[in-house]
Amino acid sequence: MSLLTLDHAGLTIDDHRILDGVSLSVAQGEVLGLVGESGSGKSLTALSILNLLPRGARLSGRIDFDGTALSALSEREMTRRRGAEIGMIFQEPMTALNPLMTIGDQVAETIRIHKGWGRGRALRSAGDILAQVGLPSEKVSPSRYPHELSGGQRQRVGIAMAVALGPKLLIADEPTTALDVTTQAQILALLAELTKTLDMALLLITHDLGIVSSMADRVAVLHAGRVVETGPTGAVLAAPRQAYTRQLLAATLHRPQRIARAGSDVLLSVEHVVRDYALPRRGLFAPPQSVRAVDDVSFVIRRGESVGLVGESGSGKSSLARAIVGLDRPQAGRVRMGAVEIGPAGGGTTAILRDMQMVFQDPYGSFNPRHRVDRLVAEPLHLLGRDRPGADERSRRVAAALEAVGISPRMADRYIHEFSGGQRQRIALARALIVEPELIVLDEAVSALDVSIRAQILDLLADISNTRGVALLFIAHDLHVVRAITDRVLVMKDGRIVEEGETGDVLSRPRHPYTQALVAATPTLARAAGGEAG
Amino acid sequence: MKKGTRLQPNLLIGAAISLLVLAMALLSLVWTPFDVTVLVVGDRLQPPNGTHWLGTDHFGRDIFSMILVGARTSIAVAVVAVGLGIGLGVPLGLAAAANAGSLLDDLVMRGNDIVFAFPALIIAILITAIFGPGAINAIVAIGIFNIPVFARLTRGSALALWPRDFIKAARLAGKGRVLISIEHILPNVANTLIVQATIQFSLAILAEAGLAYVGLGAQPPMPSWGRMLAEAQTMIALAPHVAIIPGLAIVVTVLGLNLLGDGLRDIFDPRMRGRRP
Amino acid sequence: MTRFVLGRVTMMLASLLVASIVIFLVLEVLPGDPAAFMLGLNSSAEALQALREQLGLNQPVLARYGAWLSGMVRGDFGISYTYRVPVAGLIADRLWVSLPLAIYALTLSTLIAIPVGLLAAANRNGAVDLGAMGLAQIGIALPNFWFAMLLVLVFSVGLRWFSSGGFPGWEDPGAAMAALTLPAIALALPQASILARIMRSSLIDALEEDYVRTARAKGLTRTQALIRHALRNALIPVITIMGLQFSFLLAGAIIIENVFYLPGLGRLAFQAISARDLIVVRSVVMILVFAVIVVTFLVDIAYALVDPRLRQGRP
Amino acid sequence: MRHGGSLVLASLALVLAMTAPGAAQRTDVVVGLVLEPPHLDPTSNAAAAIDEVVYANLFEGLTRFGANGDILPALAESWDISPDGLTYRFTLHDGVTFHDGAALTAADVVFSLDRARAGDSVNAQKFLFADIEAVVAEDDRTVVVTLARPNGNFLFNMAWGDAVIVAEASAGTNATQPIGTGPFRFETWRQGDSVTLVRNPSYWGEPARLERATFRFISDPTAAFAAMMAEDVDTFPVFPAPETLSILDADPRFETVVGTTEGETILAMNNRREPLDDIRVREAIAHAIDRQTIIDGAMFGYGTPIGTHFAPHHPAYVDLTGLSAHDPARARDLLSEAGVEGLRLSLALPPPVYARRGGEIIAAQLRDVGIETDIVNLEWAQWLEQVFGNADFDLTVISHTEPMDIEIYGREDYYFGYGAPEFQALWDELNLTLDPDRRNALLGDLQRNISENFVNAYIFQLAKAGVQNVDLEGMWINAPTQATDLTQVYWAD
Repeated sequence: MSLLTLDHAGLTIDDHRILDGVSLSVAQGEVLGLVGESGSGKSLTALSILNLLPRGARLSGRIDFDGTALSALSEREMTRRRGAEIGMIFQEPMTALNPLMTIGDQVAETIRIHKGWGRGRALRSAGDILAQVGLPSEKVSPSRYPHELSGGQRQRVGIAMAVALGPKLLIADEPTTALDVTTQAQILALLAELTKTLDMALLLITHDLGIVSSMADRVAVLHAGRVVETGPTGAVLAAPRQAYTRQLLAATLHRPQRIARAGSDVLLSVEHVVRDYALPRRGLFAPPQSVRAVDDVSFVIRRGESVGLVGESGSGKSSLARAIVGLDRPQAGRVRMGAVEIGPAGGGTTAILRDMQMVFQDPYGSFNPRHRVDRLVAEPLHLLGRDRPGADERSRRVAAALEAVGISPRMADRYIHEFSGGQRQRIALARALIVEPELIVLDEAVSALDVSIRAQILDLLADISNTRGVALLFIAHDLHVVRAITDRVLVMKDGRIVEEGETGDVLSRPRHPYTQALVAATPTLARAAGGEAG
Repeated sequence: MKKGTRLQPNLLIGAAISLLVLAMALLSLVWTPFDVTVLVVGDRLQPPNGTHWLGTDHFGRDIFSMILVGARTSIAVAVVAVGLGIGLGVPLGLAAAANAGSLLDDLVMRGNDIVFAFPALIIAILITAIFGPGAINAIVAIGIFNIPVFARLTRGSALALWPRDFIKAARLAGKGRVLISIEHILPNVANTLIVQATIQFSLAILAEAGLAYVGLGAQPPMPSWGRMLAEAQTMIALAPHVAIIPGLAIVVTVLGLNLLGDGLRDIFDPRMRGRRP
Repeated sequence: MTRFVLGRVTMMLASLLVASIVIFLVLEVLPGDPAAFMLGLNSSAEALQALREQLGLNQPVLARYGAWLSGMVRGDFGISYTYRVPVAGLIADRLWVSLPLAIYALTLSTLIAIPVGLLAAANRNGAVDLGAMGLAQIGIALPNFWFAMLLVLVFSVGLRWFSSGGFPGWEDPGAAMAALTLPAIALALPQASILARIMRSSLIDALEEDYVRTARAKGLTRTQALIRHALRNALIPVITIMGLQFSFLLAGAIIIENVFYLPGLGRLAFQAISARDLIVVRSVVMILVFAVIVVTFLVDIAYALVDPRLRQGRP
Repeated sequence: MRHGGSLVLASLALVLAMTAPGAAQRTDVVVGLVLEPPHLDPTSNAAAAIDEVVYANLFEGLTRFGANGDILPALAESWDISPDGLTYRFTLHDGVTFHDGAALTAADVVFSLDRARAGDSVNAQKFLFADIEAVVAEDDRTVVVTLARPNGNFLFNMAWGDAVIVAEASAGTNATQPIGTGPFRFETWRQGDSVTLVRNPSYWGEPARLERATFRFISDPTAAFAAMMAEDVDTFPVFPAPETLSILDADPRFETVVGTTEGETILAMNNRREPLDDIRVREAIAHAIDRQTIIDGAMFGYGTPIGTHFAPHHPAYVDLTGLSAHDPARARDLLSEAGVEGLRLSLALPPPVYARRGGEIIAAQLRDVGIETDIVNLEWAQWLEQVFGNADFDLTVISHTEPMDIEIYGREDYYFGYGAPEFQALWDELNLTLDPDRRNALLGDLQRNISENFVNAYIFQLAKAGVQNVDLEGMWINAPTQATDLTQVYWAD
């Protein structure tokens, strides 16, 4: 007897079809993984169950929960079920909590709304629940505000609110996507534990097959508003029946064909770089305060080499990248590339940039929306100063760069919003290639992409590396990606490099405890799927 | 989310009114039913009729003609005053944002605070007391208080843009702060500035009316809506149309500009635009 | 906390000093001689000279600036040229009209704007919303002296509910409040329109925030989520605007004070400018600048009260 | 509308006849004034607003103006003038006390006059005292004033508000705590709003009939109209919006009162400047002007055309409007005769409505004869400095409201810069003349002199157009000086 059943649930918003006959079911105590890429409709499926849809949404089909048809309930009856019988956790712990309310009050609110308890009694109960999700009051007082908590702690508060009344069903929409891997592992463990102790069903929505493989009893694959395949997790991952599922699986496990050809001569050397950031002053006369983001880091990159730099958020990897490309000047130490050197004193940046370009994480934010693609791609030519090519040469080089990344030069007169995320990341690469650099720094360049797109971009990077001998500094938090594309890896924590070595060695036999934790926390599809991708 | 933009009634009505007022001002350059500098005291305070569509004022001038010419004055005062605010405020804001946290930034922001702290109308009165009343000085008085509005807005919007990746990309292309401010920041704050400009424009028209009320706006014989209204206010019991018509002209124009501003904001606001494809 | 306050106070003093220099210089170049104004058409040169000496107008610029500044620090604003009474007392009297009027108008504006904004946001794009926002558009577009005039014609001349103007003094608080009612309404309407629009749009922004969705997922109704979660978050921009409006109401009521012949600060400044009573003009402007700076400071504190994120970082 | 006294009596009789016995009579009045006095000491500031509150009510001089401009005894009960016109012996009223209880003695008169003419005096009208050589107290009630030269206007001069008698003890504080001898004493001043006077119970003369009088200051013309309509104000002796008088007049609650003033409204010309130093250009401007249109357009009909700088209600007035009749063709001829083409002049306008509106009409009329003007609206302070003080102007519109001020044409350094020798000779002769007929003839010659020389363009005599509650009686109809004499005012209920 299933707790939740969706029977041909359809959803349109302003006459756009979002869900097209979604049918799935969750049994009591079961964990169902709902997997899909962005735009597949997985989040709206969750919101459809709770009937928290945006304006202009029309729901069709049938949604039954615990023997009642939810779609037939009035709004008043629905509010009685939300929070009490169905709890939900959202993706973004930074924004999902009210910044002006203490975490205790926010958890207590669930109780007060449904049970009508007084504030004191509800707060005491909320304290217990917070302790249960790993936030005991002696560690994190319920009278604190969300901004005083870390992302993982906030997500625990979100979980506490959702499970405060022991719901029969918990919906978790990408609950760990915004978190670091180690935190992600903890939150997933907590969810698994709560599902058991509270005897809840869990509808776990995620894009990550690794998480599904470690958490879910059964899996449903959503594509373009339809459930294309459903079944026991092990079976589906081991032997997918549908083409889309197979494609998804392949993309997740994809490793591009890259010929490792690290030369012996040093291209870039980073020597004892220190980078401090000033904190906002507390008062006019207060002494300036600062935080050390990069702490005495040294390493080299050789010609044609692909180096990975991994670390969690706040480890200083982005600060290091900024110091390398000269966006920020280091307080101490120096960055050398050929004859050019960047140190605490001025000079060098423009010169070094002719040989080194960068690609950013967010394909949406890294282009000026007001410029056309040809102008965007040509922008680094500014570096050449007086040697800047004329209009003809310029468009020739733009066309060549676009072709190199698989974008038709005929699209050069379009604006960036006309391109998809994957295309934009290709254009970003074209922009980096136009000055024919020796090194490209990729700052989480594939993290925001869906797996299938990510696979294509990785192929492209491998191809560029193969054909042009460009060195890559690949900054990422995702160990899969690093494993797939890099020769060597640097592990960074608290501003320092804690481990360095051949990628394969480091990831399979980590020596530093932090690297070990990182590797252990990373959910791997390989394990669930029987190690075939190894 | 729905893609594209539906034309809002706000925008249509606002644009229609604004264009109408502009057309009236332009028309007055080539044609008015009567010469507004000729006084026919004998014909004064006539109610609207076949000859004088909107009646005549206390000097027997044709109100319709004066509304046409007055539109010109009001628009000119507002355009130049807001232009002054944009011309000085935007570069200051861009410079402050480009050098966030620097002494320049501090100076610009504190300067803004001080200008904001001064009572606007009293300063306007002082300015006209020093330089004499007149359209130019009304413009200066209104314009000065537009500078911090645009400086602040530009700085705020620009500060939000500076950490964006495309600015980093431009820096990696070797571009300096000035070039980035012009090529990348300015085009991306332009929408916000346009919206604010329409609102400041309507405020400037109201401010001109307020200055005219204390006798400091455009000087005779050049008609302005504010002065028409100020001079007609004692006539409201005697010949209500003389006071009501310029009042309505101001209300409708300001309303139109505000609707236009709202409509533009709806179009430009990224939240209203089609989401990521 | 002391450090924070000290820093703010230094900043305020610096602003005031700059403002005092600006206003002093502006008034230095203001054409028109106070003595000539006082003595009029038939005055003799001899009498003018005597009066200038009496008023201290013959001293060098720096000496006069110094005297004014040091006087202000001691709370002595000098003696008005025309009124011949201490400026401090003059301003204090006028503040007893301007300050209550500003507070009255702001209270009215808030009492109108918050519920209207709330209703409009709750019924976004509904009839209530369209109606209220349409009225707000008109409220913003009305020239306030015109609106004030219409109020007088209807409520004083026509219905005779209120006197047409003047101020009877606070001996009879009821009569005083009655006298301030029409001016407060005239001042409040455009402000209420602006505030209602801000309230509505910031509420709509807040309603689209994730935490409102979280609250709804907890089982709060739409209205509960609006009141308990969106409202308080939406208040931050509203407080900013209210701070700006209060400063404006205090200084910007000249026109309304004229229409209702109220003895307020703005009209004092206006009359003092035309009488070249420079010492009064200077001091009024300084008081107003001071008020704005203080209000800005209070708004900052109000932010911190509303938003715990801002309490942080202040030792 | 009424123009004389007989109607007053008629309506008074009517009102009295209808009065129900026993109805409580109102004993207070609220007077609306456009301008608030800067302070209340009439001896140290030119502001007419001071006299409008204190003249005859709070402060009194040796003589005073009557309702029609005649000179009446005030604190001086009587006087003798020596045959050579150089010695005036004033006998003061008995039992006069100041509001602080101090008795008025001859010493106070000596103090007041000496203070006004002293070197460090800040009296705005020092010329009033210029001819005084000595002031001596013979005894407590007798003052002898010796003049340096005969002055036919001396008693007239002593009636001015600037010549009131003050006590030495209170002279310094009269600005805020006025202590005079009048039938009212000062009660409160709510700055920016109103001044309240109450009856002086120990007044030496006939006591005032009102117990309390409040002067309310309302500068905004619309507010003034609203205040009348809402009956917040009982009378507005000089109503700031002539255009609304017709509405108030039609209202049975109110009546309009139109009288004369001493204000000659002129288009003053800078006689020193080219091309205005050419009499033909000045004459052309005079002919370009249509007085009645200005009176109608600016003042809604209130005002009397004048052809010279003299009040029409004065017995010595000569109607010279014909000399400068409206004749645009003649004006154009004169201009071409003078060889002036494409003339462009600045026209400075002070704040009053006669100047601002009148100036706009004048500008249009000048444009008709080919003279372009740039209107420059000025505040009073600026006008006083720029136009009056530095004579930096071409044309200006201004009303000279002081009584008998034709004398200004004798001053060469006066802002319009006339001071012709033949005018000065006539003026000196006038001062030596005491015979009234001869004086009037000389005054006529003075008027003709300035008119024939087209010194300025003379437009109209300002009317005193006021409005009051129909039941209010005893207000001045005319304004021989700018005052609100409440001594005879009462309510006919």
